[in-house]
Amino acid sequence: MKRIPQIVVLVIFSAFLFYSLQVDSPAPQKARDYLLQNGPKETGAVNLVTSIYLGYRAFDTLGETIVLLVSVSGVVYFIGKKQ
Amino acid sequence: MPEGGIVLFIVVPLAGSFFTLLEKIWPDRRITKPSVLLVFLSCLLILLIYAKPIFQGEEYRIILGNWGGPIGIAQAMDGFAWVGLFLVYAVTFLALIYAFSDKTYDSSFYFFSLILTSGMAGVILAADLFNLFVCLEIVGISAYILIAYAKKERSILASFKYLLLSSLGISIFLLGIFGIYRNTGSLLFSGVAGYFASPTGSARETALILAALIAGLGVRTAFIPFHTWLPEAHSQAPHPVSALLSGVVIKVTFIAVWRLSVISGSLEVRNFLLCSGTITALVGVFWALMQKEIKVLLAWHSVSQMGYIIAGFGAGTLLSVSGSLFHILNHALFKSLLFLSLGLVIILTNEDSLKKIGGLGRKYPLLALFFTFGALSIAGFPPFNGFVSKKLIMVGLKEHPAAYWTLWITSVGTLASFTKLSALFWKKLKKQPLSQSTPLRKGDLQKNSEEEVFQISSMKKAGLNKTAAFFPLVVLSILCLITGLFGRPIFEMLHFLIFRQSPSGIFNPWTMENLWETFLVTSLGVFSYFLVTSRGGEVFQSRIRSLRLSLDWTLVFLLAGFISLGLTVFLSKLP
Amino acid sequence: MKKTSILDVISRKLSPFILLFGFYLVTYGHLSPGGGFQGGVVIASGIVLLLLCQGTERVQKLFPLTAVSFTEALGFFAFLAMGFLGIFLGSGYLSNFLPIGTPGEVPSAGFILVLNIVIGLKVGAGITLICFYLFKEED
Amino acid sequence: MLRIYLILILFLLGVFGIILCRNLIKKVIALNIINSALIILFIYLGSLSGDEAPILLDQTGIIVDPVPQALMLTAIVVGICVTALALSLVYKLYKAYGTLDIQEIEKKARENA
Repeated sequence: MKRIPQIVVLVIFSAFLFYSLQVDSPAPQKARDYLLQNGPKETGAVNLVTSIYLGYRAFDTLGETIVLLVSVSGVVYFIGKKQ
Repeated sequence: MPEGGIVLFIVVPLAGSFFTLLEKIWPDRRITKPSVLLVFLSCLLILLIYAKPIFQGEEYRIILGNWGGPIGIAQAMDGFAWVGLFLVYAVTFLALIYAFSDKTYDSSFYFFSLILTSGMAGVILAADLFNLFVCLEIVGISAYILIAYAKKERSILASFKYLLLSSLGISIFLLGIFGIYRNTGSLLFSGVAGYFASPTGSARETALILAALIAGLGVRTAFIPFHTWLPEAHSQAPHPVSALLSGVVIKVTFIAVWRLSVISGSLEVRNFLLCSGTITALVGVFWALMQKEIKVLLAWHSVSQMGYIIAGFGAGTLLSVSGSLFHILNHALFKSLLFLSLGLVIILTNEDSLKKIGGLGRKYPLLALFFTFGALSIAGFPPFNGFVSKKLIMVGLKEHPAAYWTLWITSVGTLASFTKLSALFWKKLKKQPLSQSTPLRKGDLQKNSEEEVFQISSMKKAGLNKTAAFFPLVVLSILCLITGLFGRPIFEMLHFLIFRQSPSGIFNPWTMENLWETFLVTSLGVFSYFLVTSRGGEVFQSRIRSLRLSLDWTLVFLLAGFISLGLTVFLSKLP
Repeated sequence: MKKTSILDVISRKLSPFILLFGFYLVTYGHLSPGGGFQGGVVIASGIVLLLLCQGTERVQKLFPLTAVSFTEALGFFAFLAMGFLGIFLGSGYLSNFLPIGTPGEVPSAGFILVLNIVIGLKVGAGITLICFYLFKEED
Repeated sequence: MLRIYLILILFLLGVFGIILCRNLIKKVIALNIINSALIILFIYLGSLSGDEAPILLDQTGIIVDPVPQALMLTAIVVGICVTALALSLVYKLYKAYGTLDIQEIEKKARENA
């Protein structure tokens, strides 16, 4: 039936991922060590995660609020109005 | 100009979109159109201010908000980004002016297009992997909504297919970011360059990372294994949106692919892009020749012209790489010119299949003129810009004879399909077209229904404001002509922008040998046009058209492309 | 299926505390685990609980649709304006321009506290709107 | 080593689901599974380098790497927005074609074209 070649490709895809994805050692900790010293000093926030996504990387958060705003107005555009 | 100003390119369209939202609250005060004009004029102005330093080889790299440490978001503006931004703002501005002419687009349309513009500027300026991911998501989500803007069944289905395909692609892209962060601890492009210079991960992990990054972006650039969504999505979108999508959105993601493959400096990705680009070009033009709907034919042409650009970049020689950047600029101009002018044809006759329209040339000579400008430049005729950039790519591809001859056949196919498309304007239908004014008697309708007949309504009846519709077409045609005539100086400027040194040999497109080659291609093209529209050809066309790819097959194609890219990189990295 | 009054009573009693907890998460985002997004989603879950149990008309009296969509749009542009202020007062776009204060106390993170509140309101309003429109179409 | 395989199985479950399921809503659910599998993958990477929450208020041990957590906040909200839009598109498709099965929808679309 038609599904066989699709399943074959999926199995090869899984084998490739199982073979090549390795997570044995943690990432080098340049960012965390930098944050430990002068995170609170620079941003004043004790919660380092908040200091990252609202301080150092605030632009990503801006981009993401755009995505939220566009998605809400998209839902409103498609479902909101009664034609 | 302080380098802090780079972020203005992304933020000014956002501020503009605030005013389009205001119009929802006070609908009587018309602030959308002036705010769109203001946004684009100020962006183009800032771009001009940056032009002088950029063309002297200046480059700006900033960390957003001047935060210290390795965590801040980096943005980079170099000559290459300047050309991309010029492309984004010029073509989007003209497409939105075209949309001014049609009253069906209300303020939410301009809101989504402004967000799309700022997302594209974000993708071009990003020098940080995760920021590239967020900007790609902004471009994606506003593209999904704009494709399904007309709320017709087919456009919603096309937008849903595109949504699923590119969300799967973006998840694979996230896998690539995961691999980079795990090995380098930073998300900056410089970190990526450092990693690929001396990969700390094993060969198989580098293969996964590179394949994931290129495949994730490849979905949006539509080269061969990932191109399946493009014809449906671009042909079902409203006319200015399909001009925007074909002209600019796929180019912007290709600029990101360009950046990443230059940084990774891996030869396997270049070779993969070369052969996948040539196959895309051939497949694109073959399917385009088979279509009977105008916009599907044009959408397949975007696939094939993207094949030219990717093959040009994949070859890697000085001439072909700058040729492919030149073709990015030219293709955006003439493809949006074609989409916009044929969009007018579709609105006027409200018919989009080639078989049902004919003899428009007499009724609308201006439209026919704009169409011929676009068609001649896409087919690569001498005075127009397609000729210069295609010749550049072909000359650059001389060392790869297989790619050279495939692209040669593709240019023949391009010419054949555009003679087929131009039949709209000169081929007489069996029945004279009924103009809107003649009253339709009941008997008249049955008699004509079997022959192909259509009503041409005038611009006013179709509710189009003539100047706003024709202004972008005029500007685009002039731009196509100028970039064609001043081909060489523009080529030298682009060459300097990419490689920081002026081109070695003198490239002169106007040699007798090139003109003779164009003549040969033209005659072959017209010959194959008649071949295709012959009796046997029509049967063959309908059989090819009936081959439709279902949604899960497109997703399987995506995975197959990712696997093939990963295996080529892995096998070449084995010691 | 007769509508039992248990849901009605429980939701009316419970949701104020959910909203309160949401606001706590938003305002204490820079001190304790939490922040704009998590707090906003908790606020949205409080309102959606009301939506589910009380039906959309009664909730609209408490959270009128125009006000919610207005806070959502305004939240985004307040964030954008904060970015611009960063250029004039601070050292670049989206850079901190308010006094940092001593880390550890509540009014300590300057710029981040205000952004947290703006993001919290925006995500709360946004997700309520999405759930509202997806539910509204049902009945 | 088992943990990474479990996360990978979750990711592949999502990929299998998005391709093999014929119901549109199941495809959107599969998309969510892929998204959450990636989020767990990033958080798992962050947790390898420490064992305490990244709050510098009288913390004793080594703190976890906060960067993946901050990135995943963005990825979560992006996942929500794409799902919300996909569901509204699925809703419009259902109203237009009357069925949620992608093969029937494509058959109907081919007939109308």
